[in-house]
Amino acid sequence: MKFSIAIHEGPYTHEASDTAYQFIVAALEKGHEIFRVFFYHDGVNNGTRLTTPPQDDRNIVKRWSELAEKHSLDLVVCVAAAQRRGIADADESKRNGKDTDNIAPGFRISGLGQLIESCIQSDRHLTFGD
Amino acid sequence: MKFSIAIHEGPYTHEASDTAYQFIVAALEKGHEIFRVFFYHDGVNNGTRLTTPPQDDRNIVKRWSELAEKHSLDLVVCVAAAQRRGIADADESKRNGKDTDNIAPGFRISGLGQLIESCIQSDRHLTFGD
Amino acid sequence: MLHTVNKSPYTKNSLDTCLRLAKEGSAILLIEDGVYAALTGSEVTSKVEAAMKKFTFYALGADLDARGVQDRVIDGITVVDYAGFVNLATENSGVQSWL
Amino acid sequence: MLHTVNKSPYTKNSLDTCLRLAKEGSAILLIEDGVYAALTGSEVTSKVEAAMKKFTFYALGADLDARGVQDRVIDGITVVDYAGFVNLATENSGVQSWL
Amino acid sequence: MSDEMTEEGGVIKKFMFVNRTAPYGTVYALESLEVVLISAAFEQDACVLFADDGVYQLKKGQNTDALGMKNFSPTYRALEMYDVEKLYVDKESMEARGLTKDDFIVDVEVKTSAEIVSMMEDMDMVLNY
Amino acid sequence: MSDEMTEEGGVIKKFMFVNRTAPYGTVYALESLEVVLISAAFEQDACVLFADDGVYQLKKGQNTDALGMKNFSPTYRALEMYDVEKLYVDKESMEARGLTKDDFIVDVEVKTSAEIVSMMEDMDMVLNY
Repeated sequence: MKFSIAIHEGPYTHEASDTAYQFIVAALEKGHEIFRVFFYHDGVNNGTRLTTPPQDDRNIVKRWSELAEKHSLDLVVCVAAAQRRGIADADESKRNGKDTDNIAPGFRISGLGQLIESCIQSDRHLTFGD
Repeated sequence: MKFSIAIHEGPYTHEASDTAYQFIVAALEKGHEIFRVFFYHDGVNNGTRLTTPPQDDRNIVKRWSELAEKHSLDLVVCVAAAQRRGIADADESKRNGKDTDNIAPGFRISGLGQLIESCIQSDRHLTFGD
Repeated sequence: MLHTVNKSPYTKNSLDTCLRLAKEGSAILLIEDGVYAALTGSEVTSKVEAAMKKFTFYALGADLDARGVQDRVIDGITVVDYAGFVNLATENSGVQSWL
Repeated sequence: MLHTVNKSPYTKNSLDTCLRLAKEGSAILLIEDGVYAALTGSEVTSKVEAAMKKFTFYALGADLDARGVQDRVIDGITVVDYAGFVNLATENSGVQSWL
Repeated sequence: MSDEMTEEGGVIKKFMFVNRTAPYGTVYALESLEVVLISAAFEQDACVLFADDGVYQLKKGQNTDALGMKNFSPTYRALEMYDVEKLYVDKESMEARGLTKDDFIVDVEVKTSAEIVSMMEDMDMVLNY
Repeated sequence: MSDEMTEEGGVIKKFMFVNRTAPYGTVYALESLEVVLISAAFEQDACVLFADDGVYQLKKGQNTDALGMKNFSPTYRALEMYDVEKLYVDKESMEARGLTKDDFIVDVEVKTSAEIVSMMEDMDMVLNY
């Protein structure tokens, strides 16, 4: 079965990103497909490579990057939400006149249409948020 | 009177940062002193220079930077909370092996002790959060 | 002590806990989504009116205006601006922010 | 349809709205802070027990364990792991996430 | 699911956007509206349910000048132009807050709990804000 | 305020940390604990009030293995070593959740609403999490 996932909250602050991660790992293990993970609202903050969590805690961003690499997951950060919150890739950074970017490996920035398309293409959509 | 302010939520997502800003502007107009503004939890996300909000909306980060410049405000981003969420200055970036930083002008990163000191040195402490 | 409440009384329990743990005679300032507690004709109106016998209520004007409810504030609740918020914070002995 | 609830029943109104707007016979999965609704001996136990006549309740084991409450789950609420969550999502016709 | 097709042969699904948060206190109301507008561009069969504090999103007379935020409530009026015409308000939430249909900035259909229960069950995708 | 002095002549204020959120669902409980620990280093007169879902922070038997998060509840036991000995639990919140003193990982004082009202009024600084 094809799943579409939306994550609305940032790393560490809310459990949303953790639950979504565990759900996705379990779904992949069962042979399901994750069509797309769409990061919206503060969820876009999962996509920064500048986090340095405590050594004895999970590394949420790195975990996403590694899962994306391993399973060719499509991790999409909403561009409008990212602009409000300061998540940028090289293109966004240039377009908005910034001197640097902060996107983490495995994430890409795109429009809200990707969320709707994800829902259209998938059998189930789940929202993890606050 | 001396005020200590804590902000617990990031820009745009919650009104906390807006209310704190308006409160501080009003307090300064009345001749009060803002001893320190301490950004904790997701509040650290107010301190990124990478936001590009919509043209027809307020620019929360820029507003803080300008207010800090004008009134020599001490805007402190909690280092532990910032590490979890990916806010870094040049020193933090170097220390944590990152290739860039994202802190906005007028903000500095420091420890939680700055919050306690701010409470000790001030007549009133207010928390703006979720 | 000044107590601020920034949550809708319909969504979260912050106002209830504030009303239970604030000292009689305290000032309570409703801000952000908390201003929805200040309105007439709703399910929580009677609770707030009862609490007005024990506390002095204020509501932040900018938040009432933004939400389009400035014309239905309960009689006896004082609408203040941000300068009024600052005054309440200085006039009271401390501030407790119920989140 | 599968309904998930991730908020504590003491803090937010999400469970109440879910119980009101979910169709009889639906599955309700309590996750994150929502698992506190699954416990015996509390103020909300009777409400959940009453709702169990109308809905089938599940609770996420990892969240119960983390909170140290795995030993007081109401009889008749099924504890599932993340794989069980996935199964519930596939077996039901859709998922409604009450936040 | 008996999906219909768009003119270009794409799938049309039934979307329900469930809005349960008040405006301005958090950004969810505004960012939900942005999703709803985008869904229209995909020619989907979309409806919006305003429940709990979400009913406040539609309150007439919003004025954000003193707050310094953008007043986005006029955009709800624009939804019709984008063919998002099914706006539902949860009767119980509306009445608990002392509101009536006349308080809203747009024309809505007020629905009972029972009506919402069966509508929601009929959806392909429910998105929550 | 009648502030006392530390040995180095610094001011000692009465701090109350009010913890009202459940652990793990959000980070506030963990990050509040970090503040409480720091306050001890400043030799302040600190107490912690656990109310509403905050009482769950102290629940015995937390096991986060399946969740993949760090179990920080043992740290509450360390508070005593840092001279943070005044841990108060709101009786009404505890009872509403079907909890008793025996459910907690540390020794706490259970306080009635009336007791909390007067304690809180006596504080110099109240910090909320």
